[in-house]
Amino acid sequence: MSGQAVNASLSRAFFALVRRDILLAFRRRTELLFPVIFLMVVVSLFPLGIGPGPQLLARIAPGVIWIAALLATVISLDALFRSDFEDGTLEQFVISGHPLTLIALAKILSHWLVAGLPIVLLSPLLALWMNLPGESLGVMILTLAIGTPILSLIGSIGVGLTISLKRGGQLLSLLVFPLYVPILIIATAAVMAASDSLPYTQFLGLLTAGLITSVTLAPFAAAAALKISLS
Amino acid sequence: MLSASQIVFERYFEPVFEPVNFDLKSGELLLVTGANGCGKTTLIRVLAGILHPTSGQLDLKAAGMAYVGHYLGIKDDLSVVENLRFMRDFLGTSGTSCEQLISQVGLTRVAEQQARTLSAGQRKRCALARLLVSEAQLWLLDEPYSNLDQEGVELVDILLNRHLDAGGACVLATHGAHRPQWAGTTDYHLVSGAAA
Amino acid sequence: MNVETAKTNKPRKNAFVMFIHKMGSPPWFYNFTGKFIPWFWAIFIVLTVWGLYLGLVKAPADYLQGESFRILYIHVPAAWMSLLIYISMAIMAFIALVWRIRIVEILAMTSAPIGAAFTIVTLAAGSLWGRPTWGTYWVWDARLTSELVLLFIYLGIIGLYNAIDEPRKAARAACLLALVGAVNLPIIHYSVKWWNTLHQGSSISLMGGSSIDTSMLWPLLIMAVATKFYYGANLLTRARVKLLEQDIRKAWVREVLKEKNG
Amino acid sequence: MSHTPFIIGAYSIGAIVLLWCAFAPLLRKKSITRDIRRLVQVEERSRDTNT
Repeated sequence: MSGQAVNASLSRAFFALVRRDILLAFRRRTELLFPVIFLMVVVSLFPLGIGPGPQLLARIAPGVIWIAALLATVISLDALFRSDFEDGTLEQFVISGHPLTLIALAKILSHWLVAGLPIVLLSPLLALWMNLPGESLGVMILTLAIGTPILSLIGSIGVGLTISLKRGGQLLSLLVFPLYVPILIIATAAVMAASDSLPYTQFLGLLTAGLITSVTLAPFAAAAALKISLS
Repeated sequence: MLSASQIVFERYFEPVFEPVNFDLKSGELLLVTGANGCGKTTLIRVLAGILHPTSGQLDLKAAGMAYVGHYLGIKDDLSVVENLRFMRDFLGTSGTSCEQLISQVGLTRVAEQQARTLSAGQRKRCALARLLVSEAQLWLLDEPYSNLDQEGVELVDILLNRHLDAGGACVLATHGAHRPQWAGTTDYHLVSGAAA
Repeated sequence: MNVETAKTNKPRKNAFVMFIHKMGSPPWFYNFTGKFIPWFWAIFIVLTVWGLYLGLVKAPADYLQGESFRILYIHVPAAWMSLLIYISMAIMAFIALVWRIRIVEILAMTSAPIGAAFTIVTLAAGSLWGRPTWGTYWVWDARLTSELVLLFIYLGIIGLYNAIDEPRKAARAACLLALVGAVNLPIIHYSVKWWNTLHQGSSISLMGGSSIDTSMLWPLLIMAVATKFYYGANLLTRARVKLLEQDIRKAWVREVLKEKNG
Repeated sequence: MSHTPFIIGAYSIGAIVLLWCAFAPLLRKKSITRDIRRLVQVEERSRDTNT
């Protein structure tokens, strides 16, 4: 096969996989809603626990929404490879001869589309609840739009490593939360800077750099992790 | 097509089976037999490239590999046709139509049903159809006869004979209740590593 | 087609592979390292006694921090070790993943608990230093926060290693995690540092005044060398025990224990 | 405020953690040795009954 033909067949495989995963997700529509509902419940707990003072809520809004997004992502992560691992589909992928890295990337992309994107879309409502100042709402959405794919990418490594364990969920959170620290810091700093009317573009730049780095590195690590978990 | 020399795989620091050597050529069938727990499944998974052998050389010169194992790799939430269509798109093969393959394995009646509604035997047939979708030269079959009725067992043999006739090759692991009839069959009796 | 009965002939290997094989052979490693361990412990003890004598008795009190600066003789070497062990673990993890050498896998994995121990010491000593200096046991300053995240990563590696049953698979998974952590640690470190300045965290520098008296520096260096010998001795001890544990059914383990019992 | 308790505290925590870290593998080794001895005994007994 010529190089071009190989590329064509790889991109066909990539999109076939993304399409299948989204189709599968929509076959289980209710499960699709769980992370979103979880996110709303977690955020709504903060005013209840801290008190409804609008100023205090506005101050902690970026942190609260982002931490809730981290938690929602982590609980949805297990679904990233679980069913393909358990029913033997992953073995079929390995044997197909397509690079596992590409397969991991396709699965991460579809995971973000069904679990990350809803978080981004829901964030205006959460910002409203948390009394986040209007001018920083746009930045909040932007940080989530750039940041949640990073969460899926880094998380995929953790899932790949824990997928062969029966109850890998708790271990998974121990593995990935420390790796999420820089994203949390930079993203919330951007939103806080925007609320204080300070420049924030440099933070978005850092986040984007993080996204580019993790897109190039994380799928390789996730593929290696899956290979280990299959053995 | 596939040759193995001194393949060893260790688990918990013990070799699973005695070192494996063979040289499989086009049109040949390697029939791996042995008692339960002698490592047939492990060997097939090593040959498939899912497991990395602890030592030894594997030499693969086949246009594509296909594998049917204990876990069939069929998505419960997709119908039989959808399962096969996905695999066809994913592998980039486009020879025969999926409907035709489904009728070959006798699943036409349930083609549009979700795979979760199928019986174990029907699922196995679905996996066999995927084997055909892959258009692979080398088949790795781990207990292909299990869960199948008499008709299903014959189906496996028919498909296998056709595949080998067309220049394919196959490694088939079975615990030996039924054996396929093919002139170019070699028996490989796998010995558990613990026996040594 | 020919199927050989493969019972006897061992795979042939060239000289280099044979050498690597010998280095990685468990009985050889077990006996070879056994000779070093007592020496490492001896050097560690001598250096520690000397360093602590200089640090706790001889060195004068710091004019800024008073007596509490003496905590630094354990805090700073432990902090250095927590990072150094991570680096050494990550390098060994890389080697283990690429070349699948069992002994290196074991060394990488037995490094993790030692690194975690030093991280705990760093955190405890740091917060006990913080009480007289900052007036509180815990301050989210950059160094302590980074160490805390480092501890979580160590715990994740140990947890993953112990959660997977098959030892080789567990080691490979945890080695991969160690490498992922190694890529992330500098990013975590700098982001935490920067986060700290952003939120105007405490800015008292660890080393007190700008210039350090040599009488204060010597014990620090001696302790830093001593902890390296501790790491070496502890690592080899743990690796040997791990080998015994994994090869419990192998003949060489019996030989070794029989020899020891006379 | 006297700093001495904090210094003593820091060094004793350090000593406890590092000592435990050093002795844990030795305890492990002791239990492994016991396991091996038991294993050898079981094997010898089964060999005796076989012959």
